[in-house]
Amino acid sequence: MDILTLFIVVPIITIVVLVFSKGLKQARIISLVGSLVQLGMAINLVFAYFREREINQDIMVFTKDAVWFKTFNIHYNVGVDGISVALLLLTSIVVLAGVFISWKMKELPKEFFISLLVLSTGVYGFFISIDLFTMFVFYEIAVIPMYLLIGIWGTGPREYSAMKLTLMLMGASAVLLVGILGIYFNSNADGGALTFNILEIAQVNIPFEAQKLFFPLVFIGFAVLSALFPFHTWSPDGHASAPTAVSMLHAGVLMKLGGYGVFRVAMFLLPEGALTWSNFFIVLAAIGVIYGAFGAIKQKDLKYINAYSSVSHLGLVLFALLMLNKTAWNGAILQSLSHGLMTALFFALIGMIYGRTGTRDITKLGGLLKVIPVISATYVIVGLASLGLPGFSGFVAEMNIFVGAFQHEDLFHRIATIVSVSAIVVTAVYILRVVGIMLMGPVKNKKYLTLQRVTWYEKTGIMLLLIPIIGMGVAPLWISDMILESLQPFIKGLI
Amino acid sequence: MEKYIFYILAFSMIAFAIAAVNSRKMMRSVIYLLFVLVGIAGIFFLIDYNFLAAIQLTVYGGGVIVLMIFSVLLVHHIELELTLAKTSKRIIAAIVSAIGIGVFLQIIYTYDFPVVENYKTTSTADIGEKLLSYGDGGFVLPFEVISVLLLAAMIGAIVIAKGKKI
Amino acid sequence: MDIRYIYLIPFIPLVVFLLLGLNYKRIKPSVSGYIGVFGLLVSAVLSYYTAYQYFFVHGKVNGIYKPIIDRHVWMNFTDSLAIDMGLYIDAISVMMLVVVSTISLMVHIYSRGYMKGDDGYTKFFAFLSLFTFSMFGLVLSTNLFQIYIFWELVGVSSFLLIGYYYTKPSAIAAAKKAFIVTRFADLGFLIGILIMGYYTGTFDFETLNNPEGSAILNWASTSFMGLSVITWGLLLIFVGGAGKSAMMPFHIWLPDAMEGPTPVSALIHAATMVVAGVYLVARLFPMFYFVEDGFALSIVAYVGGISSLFAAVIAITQTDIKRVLAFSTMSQLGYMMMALGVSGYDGHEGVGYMASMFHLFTHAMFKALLFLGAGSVIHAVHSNYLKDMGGLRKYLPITNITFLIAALAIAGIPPFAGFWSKDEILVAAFENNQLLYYIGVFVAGLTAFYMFRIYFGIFWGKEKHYDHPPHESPVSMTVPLMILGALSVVVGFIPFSEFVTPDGKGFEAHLNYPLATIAVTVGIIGIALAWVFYKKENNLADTYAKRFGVFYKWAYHKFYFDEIYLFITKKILFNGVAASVALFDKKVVDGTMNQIGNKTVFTSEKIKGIQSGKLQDYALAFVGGVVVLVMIFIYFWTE
Amino acid sequence: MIAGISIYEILTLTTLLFFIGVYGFITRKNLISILISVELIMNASVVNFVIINKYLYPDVLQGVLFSIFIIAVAAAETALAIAIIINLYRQIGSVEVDATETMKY
Repeated sequence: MDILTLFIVVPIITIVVLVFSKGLKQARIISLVGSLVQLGMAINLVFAYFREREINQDIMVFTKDAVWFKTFNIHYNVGVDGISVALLLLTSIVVLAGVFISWKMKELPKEFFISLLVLSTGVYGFFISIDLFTMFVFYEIAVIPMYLLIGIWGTGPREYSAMKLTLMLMGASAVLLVGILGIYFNSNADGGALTFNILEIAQVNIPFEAQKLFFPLVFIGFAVLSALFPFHTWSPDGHASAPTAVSMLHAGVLMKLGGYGVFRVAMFLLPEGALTWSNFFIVLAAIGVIYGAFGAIKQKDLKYINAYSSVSHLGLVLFALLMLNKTAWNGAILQSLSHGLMTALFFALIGMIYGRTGTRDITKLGGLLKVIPVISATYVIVGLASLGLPGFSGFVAEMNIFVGAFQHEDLFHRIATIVSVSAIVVTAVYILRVVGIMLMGPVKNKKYLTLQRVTWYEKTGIMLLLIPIIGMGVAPLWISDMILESLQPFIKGLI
Repeated sequence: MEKYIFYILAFSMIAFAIAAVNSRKMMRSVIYLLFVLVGIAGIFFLIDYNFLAAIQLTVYGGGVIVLMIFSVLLVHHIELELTLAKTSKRIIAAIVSAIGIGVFLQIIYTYDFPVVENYKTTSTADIGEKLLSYGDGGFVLPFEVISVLLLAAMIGAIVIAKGKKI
Repeated sequence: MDIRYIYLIPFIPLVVFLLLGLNYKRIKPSVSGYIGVFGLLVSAVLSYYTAYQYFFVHGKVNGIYKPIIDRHVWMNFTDSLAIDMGLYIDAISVMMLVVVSTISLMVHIYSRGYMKGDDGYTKFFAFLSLFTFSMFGLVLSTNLFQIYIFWELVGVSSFLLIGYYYTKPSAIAAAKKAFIVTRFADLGFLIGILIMGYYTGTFDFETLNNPEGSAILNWASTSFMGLSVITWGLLLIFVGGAGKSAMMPFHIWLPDAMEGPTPVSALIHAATMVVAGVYLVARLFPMFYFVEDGFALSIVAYVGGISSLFAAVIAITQTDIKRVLAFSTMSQLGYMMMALGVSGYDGHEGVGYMASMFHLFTHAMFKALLFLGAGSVIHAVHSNYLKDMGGLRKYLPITNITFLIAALAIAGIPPFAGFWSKDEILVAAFENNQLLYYIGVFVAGLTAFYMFRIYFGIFWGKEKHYDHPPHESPVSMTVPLMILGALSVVVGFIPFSEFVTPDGKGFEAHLNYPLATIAVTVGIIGIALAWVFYKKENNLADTYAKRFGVFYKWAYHKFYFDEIYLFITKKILFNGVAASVALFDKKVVDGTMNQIGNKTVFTSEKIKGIQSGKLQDYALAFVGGVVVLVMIFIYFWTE
Repeated sequence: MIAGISIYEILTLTTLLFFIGVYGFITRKNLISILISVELIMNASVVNFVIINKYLYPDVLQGVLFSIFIIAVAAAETALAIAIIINLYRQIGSVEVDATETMKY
C-alpha cells in the first residue's frame, strides 16, 4: 500500500481493533499503539519526502489516483507537498499527545478513543487529498465526531456548545459545498472534462466572473473553521465545553483545516478572486486578530482565554494568507503549525489544572507555581511562546507574517499590518495576566497544597508538544525552507 | 337512445356522488355510493363491456357495499349524524376541487383525441384468453400476483379485524 | 582571525541555564552556585581574551578598527531577506562583552552570598545564566533581527528575575509592568525593523552602517508625512531602545523593577540590560547620523537630556534607596543617549559617541557597585527605606568605603572613573548644543547631591534601632564590592578614544580644563549641600521640601506618570476597550448567531402545525399542489 | 362506443366524479366516509381506463384488464380498510379522524 493511504488505513485498523477491546486499559493501549504508528509514519514521511523531492519536482509527490465515482469524475486522489507533510506531522504529534492526556478517561473510554481516531482519520484524509470532493468528504468526517465528543464527554452546557459548533461548521460547509461545486462546474472552461482534481483545475483559467462569485464562498466556508471574525463564536463555547483531548485536537488540528483549505483551494484555484476580495477579508482578519486579543483580556475562564487567543492567532493565519505572497504564506503555515502545538499544549495544561483543582476560573486559582511547578512552569513557557518570544515557534511564524505583510506598500496594507502587529502587545497583556493571577502570587486555597504532582503520562504529553515548539523556534531553517519550496508553484497563479 | 340513457346515468351518478359525500347519515352515504357504482356498471354495459359490468356489479355492488354496510352497522349507530368539517375547510376543498375540475376539463377539451369509430363487442372469452396468456401482451403474471395479493389481503383483514383475541 | 571560539561566550551560560533549569530539583544549591560562577568565569576569561585579540592583535587594519563578522543563515524570508545568526565583533561589541561578563561574574559571586538559603537558589542562577546568555547574544548580533531576538530574550529574563519572588503581589505587578511596557516599546522596534528591512532590503548592520552604502545614501527615496521613511524607521527603533533604556516616557517600569532581588537590579537594571537601548543607537550610529542630516539623532539627544534631568529631580525625593539608584540609572542613561545625540562622525567629532560608550563602561562598574553595596546594606538591615538606616559606617566598613568610592565616581570627582567619562560627555555637549550642556551640568550637580544624600543617610546620621546588630556581609559579597571598587577607580584611565570611535579611527582625547573645573565644582557643591542637609540629623531637608511645596510633591510622585499610565491601561484599555469587546462579542456577535438559531427554532415551532398528521390535510395540500403545478406548467411555463 | 356520445362527455363525467371524491376525501371526518370517497375516486379512474381503451384503441384489451386488476386491488383494499376500522373502533371506540391523531408530530 502506498505511503499516504496508510495514513487513513492505520487509524481505521485501530478503530476496528478498538471496537473489539474491553475497558480503559485495553482501549488506551490500542490507541497508543495506533497513534505511535502514525507518528512513526509521519516522521518516515518527512524523510521520504526529502528523498523524493530530490528526484521529483512535481507539485505533489507520492500521488495515487483511483476512480471512485466515474459519472462525476470523482477520484480518490492523494499526494503531498511540504505543507501537507508538515501538517501531517503536526496531526500525528497532537493525536499522540491527546491519547496520553486522555490516559485516565473514565466514562466510555472505548467510544471516546474511537471518536478521537475517526476525527484524526478525517484530518489525515483532508491533508492528503488532492481531489476536491474527497477532501470535502474527509472534512465532514472530521467535523461530525466533534459533536459526539463534546456532547457526550464535555462539561458545562455541552449540548448547547456541541450543537452550536456543529451547526455553524455545517452551515459553513454548506457554503463551501456550493463553492466547490462552482469550481467543479467551471473546471472545463478551457474545454475538457469536468474534474475535481485540484492540480488539473489549477491549469484551467476559470472565468473571472466565476472566481469573483465563488471565492468568498470557498473562503468563508473554510475560514469559519479557522474562526474568522465574526463567525468565531462557536469556538469559545465549543472549546470550553469540550474534554481536554478534544480541545487539543480541535484547536490544534481541526482549526488548521480552515487555513489549509483556504490556501489549497481558495487561493490556488481562484487566484483572481483572491486578488479581488483580499482587501475585504483582510479587514475581517485584522479585526479578528486584535479583537480576539482584546476579547481574551476580559475572560476569566482559562479555556475562553485560550479560545479567544486562538481567534487572534488564527486570524493572523488568515491575514497572512490574504497577503498573497510567499513570505506571508510561509508564515501562515508556520503559524498554523506553531499554533497547533501551542494551543494543544495549552489545552492539555488547562485540562491538568482543571482535573486537579476542579475549576478553570483564574480568579479562584493562585500560586500554582508553588504547588504544581512542572505544569505551571510549562504554562509559563507556552505562554511566552504564545506571545511570540524568540526561541519558540510562534516568533518564527509571526516574523514571517509581518515581513510578508510589509511587502505591500500601500497605506491600506500598512495600516492593517500595524494593527495586526500591535496585537503582540495585547497578547502579552492577557498571557501575563493569567500567569500573574493564576500561577504566581500566594496560594489561594489550602486545598491546593496537596495537589497531585505531574504524572508520567502527562509529562510525556507535554514533552511531545513542547519539544517541537522549541525545535521549530531554535532551528526553523529546515521546516521553513521545506514549506517555502512547496509554495513556489502556488504563488505563480497570483503573478 | 343510448345517448339519453347515458345522460340519465351521468346526471344521476353525479347527483348521487355529491349526495354520497355530503350526506350526514352514514348508511345513506353508502347506499348513494351503491347507486354510483351501479351507474358505472351501466356505462360499461353501454360500451359493450358486459363482463366488466358484471364484475363491477358483483364486486362493488355485491362485495364492497355489503362489507361497508356491515362495518357501518358494527361501528355506528344508524341514527347518528356525522359531524361536518369546518366550513372554511369545506370551502377550500370545494375551491380546490372546482379549480381542479376546471383545469382538467380545459386540458381534456383542448386535446384532440384520435377516436376510432367502432362498435365491437368484447367477449368474455377474449378477456379470459388475454388474462391467462403468457405470450406477448399476456397478463398471466399480474393475474397470479393479484391472486396472491388478494389472498394476503384476506388473511391480513382477518388478522387485523380479529384484534388481539386470537 | 578565527573568531568562532567567541560562540562559546554566549553558549556557556546557555548550557549552564539548561543544566540548572532542567535539573532544578536535583542539583544542590551550593553546587549550582559554583556551576554558575564557574561557567561565567570561563566566559569572562574568553571575553577578555577576545578584547585583547581584537584591540591589540587583529582588529586594527590600516589604523582602523574594522568589524569582524561571522554569520549563518537562520531563516529565509524572501529571496533577498533572511535572518542570520552570527557574531559581529567590533569595538563596542567587544567592550560590551567585557562589561557584561565582568558585571555578571561579580553578580554571580555576590549572589552566592546574597541569595543563600533562598528556596529558588538554583532557579536564580539558572535565570541569571539565561540573562547573561541573552545579553551576550544581544551585543554580538550581526543584524537587526538577531538583536531583536535577543532583545526579547533579555526582556523575558528580566521579567522572570523581577518576578523572582513570585508570591509577592508587588513583584508580580512589577514584572508584568516591565514586560508589557518594554513590549510596547518593542512593538515600535519591530515596526522599525520591518520598515528598515523593506526599504533598505537588508537587516545587516554591516550594510546598513556603511556610509557609502545604498541604505544611507538613498534615504530620501521614499518619504512619509514629511520625513524620510528611513527616519521613521530609526525613530521607531529608537522607541524600542527607549523602552529598554527607560527613557521618557517609557521609564515607568524601571523603578518598579527594583522589586527583584538586588543582584538582579545591579546586573540587569543598572549595568547591562538597560544600556541595550544606548547600545542599539550606537550600533546604528552611522544611520542615525547620516540619514536626513541626523534628525533622528537630535531627537535622541533631547529625549536623553530631558530624561536625565527628569530622573535626577525625582531621585532627590525618593526614600527607597533602590529607587533612588534606579532613577539615578535612568538619569545616567539619559546622559549616554544625550552624548550619542550630540556626537559627530569623523575623527574628533565623534567624541560624543566615544564619551557615551566610555560612560556606559564606567557607569556599569560604579552603578553595579552602588547596587551591590545597597544590597549589602539591605542585607544587613532588612529594609529598603532610608528612614530605617543611619550610622552604618561602623558596622559595614567595607561597604562604606566601596559605596563612597562609587558615589564619588558617579558624582564626577577626579580621579574616579565617572569624572573622565562625564567630562567627555559635557565637552561633546558643549561643542554641539549649549542647551543640553547646561542641562548636563545641572544634572551633574543633582547627581552628586542625591547620591550623597543617600550615602550620608545610610552611613552617617543617627543610628536607628535595629532588631539585631547589623553586620558586615560575608566574603562572597564583599569581594565583588572590592573588585568593583578598584575598577571604579582605574577604568577612568583607559584611553577610550584610542579604541572606540564611530569611524574606527582612534584619536587623542584631551581634558578640557575649564569645562572639567566647572563640572567638578558643581559636583562638589552638590556634595557640600548634601553634607549640610543630611550629614547630621536635622530638619533642613524637610523645610526646603516644604518650601518647594507642590513641585516637591510632584517629584515625589514621579510627576504622576504611573497614574497616567494606569488610567490609560486600566480605565481605557482594560475596562473600556477590552470590556466592551467582550460585551460586544457576547451580545452582538454571539447574540446574532444565537438569534439565528433561536429564530429557526421559533419558526419551526410556528409552522409545525402544518405537519398536523392529518391525512386529509396532506391530501388537500397534495391536490392543491398538483393543481397549482399543473396550472403553472400548462399556462405559465410556455416557452 | 355509445352512439352520440363523444369521449369528451364521458371524460367530463369521470372528472366530476373524481373531484367529488377528492372533495369528500378532504372534508369527511368519518373513516368509512373517507373510504366511500376513495371508492369514488377509484371508480372514476377505472372508467377512464375503460373508456380510453374503447374509444381510442378498440383492438386491444389492456384497459379492460387493468380495470379488472384495479377492481381486485380495490376490493382487497376495502377489505383491509374495513378490518382496520373495526379494529380501531375496538381499540379507541371511535372511527373519527380527529380521534386518531397519535401520529401527529
